[in-house]
Amino acid sequence: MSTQRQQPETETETESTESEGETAQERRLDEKRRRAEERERKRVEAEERAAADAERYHLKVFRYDPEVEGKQEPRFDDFHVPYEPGMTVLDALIYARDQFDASLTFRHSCRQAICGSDALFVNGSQRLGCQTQLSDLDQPVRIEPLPHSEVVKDLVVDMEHFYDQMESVEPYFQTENRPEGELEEQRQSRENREKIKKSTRCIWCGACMSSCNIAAGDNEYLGPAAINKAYRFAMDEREGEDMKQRRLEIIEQEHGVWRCQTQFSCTEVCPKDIPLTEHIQELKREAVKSNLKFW
Amino acid sequence: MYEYDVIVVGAGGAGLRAAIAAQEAGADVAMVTKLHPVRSHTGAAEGGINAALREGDDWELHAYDTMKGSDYLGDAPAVEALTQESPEEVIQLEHWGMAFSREDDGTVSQRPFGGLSFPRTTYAGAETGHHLLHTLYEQVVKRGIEVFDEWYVLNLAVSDEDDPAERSCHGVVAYETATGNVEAFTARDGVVLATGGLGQVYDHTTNAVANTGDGVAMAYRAGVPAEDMEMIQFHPTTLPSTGVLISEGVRGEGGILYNDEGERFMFEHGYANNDGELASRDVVSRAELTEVNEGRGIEDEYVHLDMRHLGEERIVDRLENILHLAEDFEGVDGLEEPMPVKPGQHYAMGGIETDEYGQTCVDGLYAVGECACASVHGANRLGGNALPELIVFGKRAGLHAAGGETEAPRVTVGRSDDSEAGDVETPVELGEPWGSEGDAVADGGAAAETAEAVVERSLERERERVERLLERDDGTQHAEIRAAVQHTMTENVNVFREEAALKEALVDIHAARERYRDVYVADPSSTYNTDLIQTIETRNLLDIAEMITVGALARDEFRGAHWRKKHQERKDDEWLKHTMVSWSNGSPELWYKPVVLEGEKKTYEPKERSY
Amino acid sequence: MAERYSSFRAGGRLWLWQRITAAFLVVVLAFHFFLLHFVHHADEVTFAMSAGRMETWSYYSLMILFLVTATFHGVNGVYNALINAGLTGVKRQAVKVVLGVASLLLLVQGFRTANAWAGIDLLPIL
Amino acid sequence: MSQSYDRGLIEDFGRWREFSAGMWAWIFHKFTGWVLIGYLFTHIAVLSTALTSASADPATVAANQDLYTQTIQALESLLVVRLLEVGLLAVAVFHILNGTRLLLVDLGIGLGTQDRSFYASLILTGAIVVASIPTFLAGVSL
Ligand SMILES: Cc1cc2nc3c(=O)[nH]c(=O)nc-3n(C[C@H](O)[C@H](O)[C@H](O)COP(=O)(O)OP(=O)(O)OC[C@H]3O[C@@H](n4cnc5c(N)ncnc54)[C@H](O)[C@@H]3O)c2cc1C
Ligand code: HEM
Ligand code: SF4
Ligand code: F3S
Ligand code: FES
Repeated sequence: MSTQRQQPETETETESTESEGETAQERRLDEKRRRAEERERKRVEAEERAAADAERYHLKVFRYDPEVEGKQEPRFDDFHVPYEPGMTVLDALIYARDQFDASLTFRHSCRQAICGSDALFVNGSQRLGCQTQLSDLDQPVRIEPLPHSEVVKDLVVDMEHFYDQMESVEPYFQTENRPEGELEEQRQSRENREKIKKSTRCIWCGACMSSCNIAAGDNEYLGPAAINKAYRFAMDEREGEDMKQRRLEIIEQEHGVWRCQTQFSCTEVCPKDIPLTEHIQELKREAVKSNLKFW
Repeated sequence: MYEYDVIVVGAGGAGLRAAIAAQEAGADVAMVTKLHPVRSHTGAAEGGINAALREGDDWELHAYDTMKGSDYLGDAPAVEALTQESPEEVIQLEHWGMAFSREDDGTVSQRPFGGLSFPRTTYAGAETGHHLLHTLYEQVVKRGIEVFDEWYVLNLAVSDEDDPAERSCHGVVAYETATGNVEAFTARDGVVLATGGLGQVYDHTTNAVANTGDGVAMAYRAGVPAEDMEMIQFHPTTLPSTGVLISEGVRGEGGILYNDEGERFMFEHGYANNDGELASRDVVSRAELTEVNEGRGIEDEYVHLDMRHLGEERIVDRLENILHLAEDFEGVDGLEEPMPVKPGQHYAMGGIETDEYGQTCVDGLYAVGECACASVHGANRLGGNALPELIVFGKRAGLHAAGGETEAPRVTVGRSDDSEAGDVETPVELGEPWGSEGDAVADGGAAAETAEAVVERSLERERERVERLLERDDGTQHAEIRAAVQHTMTENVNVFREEAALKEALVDIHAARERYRDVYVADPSSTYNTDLIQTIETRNLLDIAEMITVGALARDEFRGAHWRKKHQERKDDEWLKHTMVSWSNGSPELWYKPVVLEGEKKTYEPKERSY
Repeated sequence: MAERYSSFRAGGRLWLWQRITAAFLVVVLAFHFFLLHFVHHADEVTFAMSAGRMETWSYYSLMILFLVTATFHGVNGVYNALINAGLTGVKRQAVKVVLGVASLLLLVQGFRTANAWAGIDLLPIL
Repeated sequence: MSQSYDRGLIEDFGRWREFSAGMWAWIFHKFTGWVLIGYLFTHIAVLSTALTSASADPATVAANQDLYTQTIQALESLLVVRLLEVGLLAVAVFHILNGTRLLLVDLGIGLGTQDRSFYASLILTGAIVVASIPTFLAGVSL
C-alpha cells in the first residue's frame, strides 16, 4: 500500500521503459531523448569552444600574503576563466581557485547576497562577488580587496574595525514598555515597519564603509552602516520616546552623523539598496529638531 | 588554552540561542564559529517560523501536522516540545525587536505554508532568517558573550571509553583562521554543537559553501550515532543555475506551478488534489521531476513558478526579496515572467542523535539546529519548522548545559534494549579500513583519565594533523575529491533512489576516500589558509556522504523524502524506526531504534499522508 | 530631564550654523557679486563710492554681518574638513588656536576697514 | 588603521577615475570652499588700503588719487586679475549652487536626483561664467 498519492503511470513509467503502444507519453519521451542528445552535442561543442579559449574571461586578481615569499610584495595575478552563462565574479574566483591556484583566498559562503562576506573591489567599485554578473563587466576584470582596510591576505581584509563601529551604537533592541502578557507581542504599525524595513536589510558587508572617503580619513567616524543600524532602532516606534533620545545622543557624538559629507557613495554601493545617505540626513534633522524643541 | 563553562560551536540561529540561554542560566559562555555570526546560513531562510499563536490554532494541531509531515518518523516528545514552546520563543524574538511583518492592528502576521492546517507561519517579509539571525546576534552583543569568530573547530575533546555512552566531552580544539594557531577550548559544563547543514555533499543545493556538516562528522567520529541521515529534503523551488531558493512563501501567497504545456500539473496530473502547490515539499519535488522526466519540463530541466497574478503591490509587500533573487541570480523579472525552478538539496532532517534537550549519548556533548536530530522532522520537514527548532532546542540545550532546571527527557539516546542491529550489503568496505590517521577507538578521542589530559591530547593530535596536511607538497587537491563526491551524490542519491545507484555511490565514495589519503594542501601559509580548512571539511563530507548513502540503502521503503524505486510504499510494520549509523573502529555500523509515537496526551497513529 | 538637551554637542551646533550661514551667504554673496561686478564695474570702484555706500547704516550692517558669517562659515568649514581627514590630539588643538586667531585678525581688520569707509571711530586704538 | 598597509595602486592612484558624482561634488565643494576662504583673507588685506585713504587728504580722495583707489584700479587694469576674477566667479557660483544642492539634501529633498543636480550645478556654473565674461573683461586694456 502506498501512503502517497503516487501516479500509477509514474511508477510503471519509471520502472520500465518498454511499454506497449504509441502513447503521447512515449512520443514525448522520444522527443525528450532527441532533445537530450541535441543538448549533449551542443554542450560538447561549447566545451570545445571553451577549450579553444573562445570564451574566457580575463581576471586580474590582487595577491598578497605577509608570509609567503613572492607574495609579500602585492601583485596582480592573471586568470583566464571559461565563461558560462550566469557566471558571477564569485563563481569565477571559485573556478580560478579550484582549477588554477588553491591558495587564492577570499571569503564567501551563501552565494546569494545574504551573508555579506564577499564584498570586493571589482573594476573600481565595491560589490558582492556573488551578486555581480561577469557579463556586466569590462575586461580584464580587476578584483581587489576592499579599499581603506587592512589586507590580511589576497582578497581578505580585516573587518574588526567595521564590527567595532557596528557594535558601538548599542545595536540591540531596548525598551521599558513591554506588554504585560507573556504571550503578547508589542504592537507596531505597518507604516512604522515599512519605515524601518530598508534599514533592517544590512548584511554587514562593509562595502559602504569602504567607499566612504570620510570613513577612510577619520577612523573614529561611525560610518554609514553603523549609523544605519542606529537609525533602525531610533525609528522603531516600539522602543519608545525616551530610548529615541538616547539613540540620538549616540549618533550625535562628534564622530557620528555630523561627519557625513553626503558623498552618496555608500548609498550607491550598498548591495541591499539601503538609502544610507537619506537615513543619515534624516537622523541629522531629527537630532537638530529634538534639540531645538525647548530653545 | 581557553576555559569556559559552556562552549557553543557555531553561531547560526541555534548556536546563538543556546549561548543566550546558557548565559542567562548563569554560565560563562564562549562561542567558537568558523564564520562571523551574521554570516551564518540561518540568514538565508526566507519563508517563516511556525508558531501556534492565534485563536483557532493550538500546539496540538501543529504537532499533528508535524507528525503527519514527518511521515511518522518524528519522535512525539520532541515534536510536542517544539510545538508547545515555539509560540513563547517567537514572542520572545518579537520582544527582542525582530522586525516581523504586521497586520493592520499591529500584531505579527502569519501566512499559510505547505503541510500546515492553519496559517501559522510568522514571517518578516521573505527574509525571515536574516532578521532572526541578526536579532539573536544583537542579543549576544548586548550580553557581551564572547565570540571567537573565524575559528574553525577541528575536533572534539572526548574521552575514549569503549562504550560511547560512557565517554564524556571536555572541550574542542580549534584553528584560528587568521593566524593558523591551533588552540584548545576547555568546557567545564558542556559543548553545544550548532554547526548547521551539510548541503555541500550535493552540487545543487540551497545551502552555503560553509555548510559542510562538520558537527555531524565530528560527533560521529567521537562515537555519537547519526540518525536518519538518508532523510534529505529537496526543495521544489530553487533557481536552476545557482540553487538559490525561491521561498515556499511564494506558493503560500498563491504562486502557481506550470509545466511546459502550461498545465497546472499539481492538480491536472493529480499529484495533490487538495493542496496542489502547497503539498508537502517531497511531494512537490517528485511531481516536478516526474514532469521533467516525462518530457513536460521546460528545456527538460525545470518548471515555471508564476506569481504575477498576485499583483505588484502584494508581491512587493510580502515577497520583495524574491524579486531581487530572481533578478540577480537568474535574470528574471518576477513581476513580468514566471520564474524557472527545480528541486535542489535543501535540508538534512537527520543528524546527530539527541533527546529533547539536545543531549547526545556522550556526556557533556549537546547538538542543536540542523546538525542535530532530536527528530522533530522525521522523514520530511515542514516548511517553517526549522527556525522554531533552532530557538526552542537552542534554548533548551543552552539551559541544560548550563545546569538550569529541566525535566527528564523522554527520548532515549545511545543504544538501549530497544535498539536492533542492522545489516546492509555493501559493494565495498566502508569507512576507513586502513585506519584513518592512526586513530584510537573514537576518531579524535584520547586515552587519558583527567579532563585536562583529554583536552591536552586532543590538542596535540590536531596540531599534528594540521602539520601533516601542511607538510606534504604533492598529491591530490581536495577540490577534485569534493567535486567527485558531490557529483556522485547528485547522480545517485538524489530525489529518486534505487539500489544499484546507491551502491555505485558507495563505490565512488570509497574511491574518494582512497584519494583523500593522498590529499595535500597547496597553500603553505598559516595566514588565512582556506585551502587547509576546506581540505578538512572535505574529509567530513566523505563521512557524511557515506552515512547518507548507507541509510538510504538500508531503508527499503518509501517514506517522506526517501523514495525507493523498487519499494513504492511506506512499510510501517518494518520501518517505524530510525536508521542509526555509528562510527566504530574506523567504520560505520548500522543499527535501528524505534520511533516514539506516544505523545503527552495521545499516540500519533500513522495515517495515510495525502495532500 | 534638562541634561538631555545638553546633548546638543558642539558637533551638531556647528553643523547647524554652517547651514544657517550658508543659507544667508547665498543671498548676500550673490548680491555682493552683482553689485560690484555688474551694477558697478570693478574698474569703476573708488574709495569715495565705497565710502558712500558704507555710510548707509543698512549697507554697513549687512556687510559686517557678511564678514562675520563668511568668516565663521569659511573657517569652520576648514576646521571641519580637517577633522574629517582624521585630525586629532595636539595637532587638532593647535589648528583650532591658529584658525581662531586668524579669524579674529580677519574680523578686526575687516571691521576697521568698514569703519574707515563709514567714518566711524569705534576702535581708535587699532 | 585605514592606511596602515600601503596598497599602492589601490589606495592612492587611479581611484579618482572611479569616483562617482557625489564624490566629485564633495571634492569640488571642498576645493571651492578653500579658495573662497583664501580669497576672503586676501580680499580684506587689499581692502585694508582703505584705512590709509580714510586718513588721507580729502582732496586726493576726491581726485581718486588715494592709495585704495589707485591700488584697486591698478589691479583692475591687469588682464590676469580680470581672469582671476572670472575664476573666482566660477568658484563662487559653483560653491553657491552646490551649496544650495547640499542644503536641499540636508532637508531631505532631491536625494534620488543628487547626481543630476550636481551635473546641473556644473553646467549652470559654466553657463553663468561664460555669460559674464564680457562684463568682467569690460574696460581692460590688453
Ligand atoms: C535557503 C534556505 C531557506 C530556508 N528557509 C527556511 C524557512 O523559511 N523556515 C524555516 O523554518 N527554515 C528554513 N530553512 C532551514 C533553516 O534556515 C536552517 O535549517 C537553519 O537556519 C540552520 O541553522 P543552524 O543554526 O543550525 O545552522 P547555521 O545557521 O548554518 O549555522 C552554522 C554555524 O556553525 C558554524 N560552524 C560550522 N562548522 C563549524 C566548525 N567546524 N567550526 C566552527 N564553527 C562551525 C558556522 O560558522 C555557523 O555559524 C532554510 C534553509 C535554507 C538553506
Ligand atoms: C554663498 C553661499 C554659500 C553656500 C550656500 C555655502 C554652502 C556650504 C555648505 C553647505 C558647506 C558644508 C559642506 C559640508 O559640510 O558638507 C560649505 C562648506 C564650506 N564653505 Fe561654503 N557656502 C557658501 C559661501 C562660502 C563662502 C563665502 C566661503 C568663504 C569664505 C565658503 C567657504 C567654505 C569652506 C572653506 C567650506 C568647507 C569645505 C570643506 O568641506 O573642505 N563658503 N559651504
Ligand atoms: S549598509 Fe549596505 S553596504 Fe553597508 S554594510 Fe550594510 S549592506 Fe553592506
Ligand atoms: S559615503 Fe560617507 S560621507 Fe556620508 S553619504 Fe555616505 S557616509
Ligand atoms: S557569498 Fe554571501 S554575500 Fe556573497
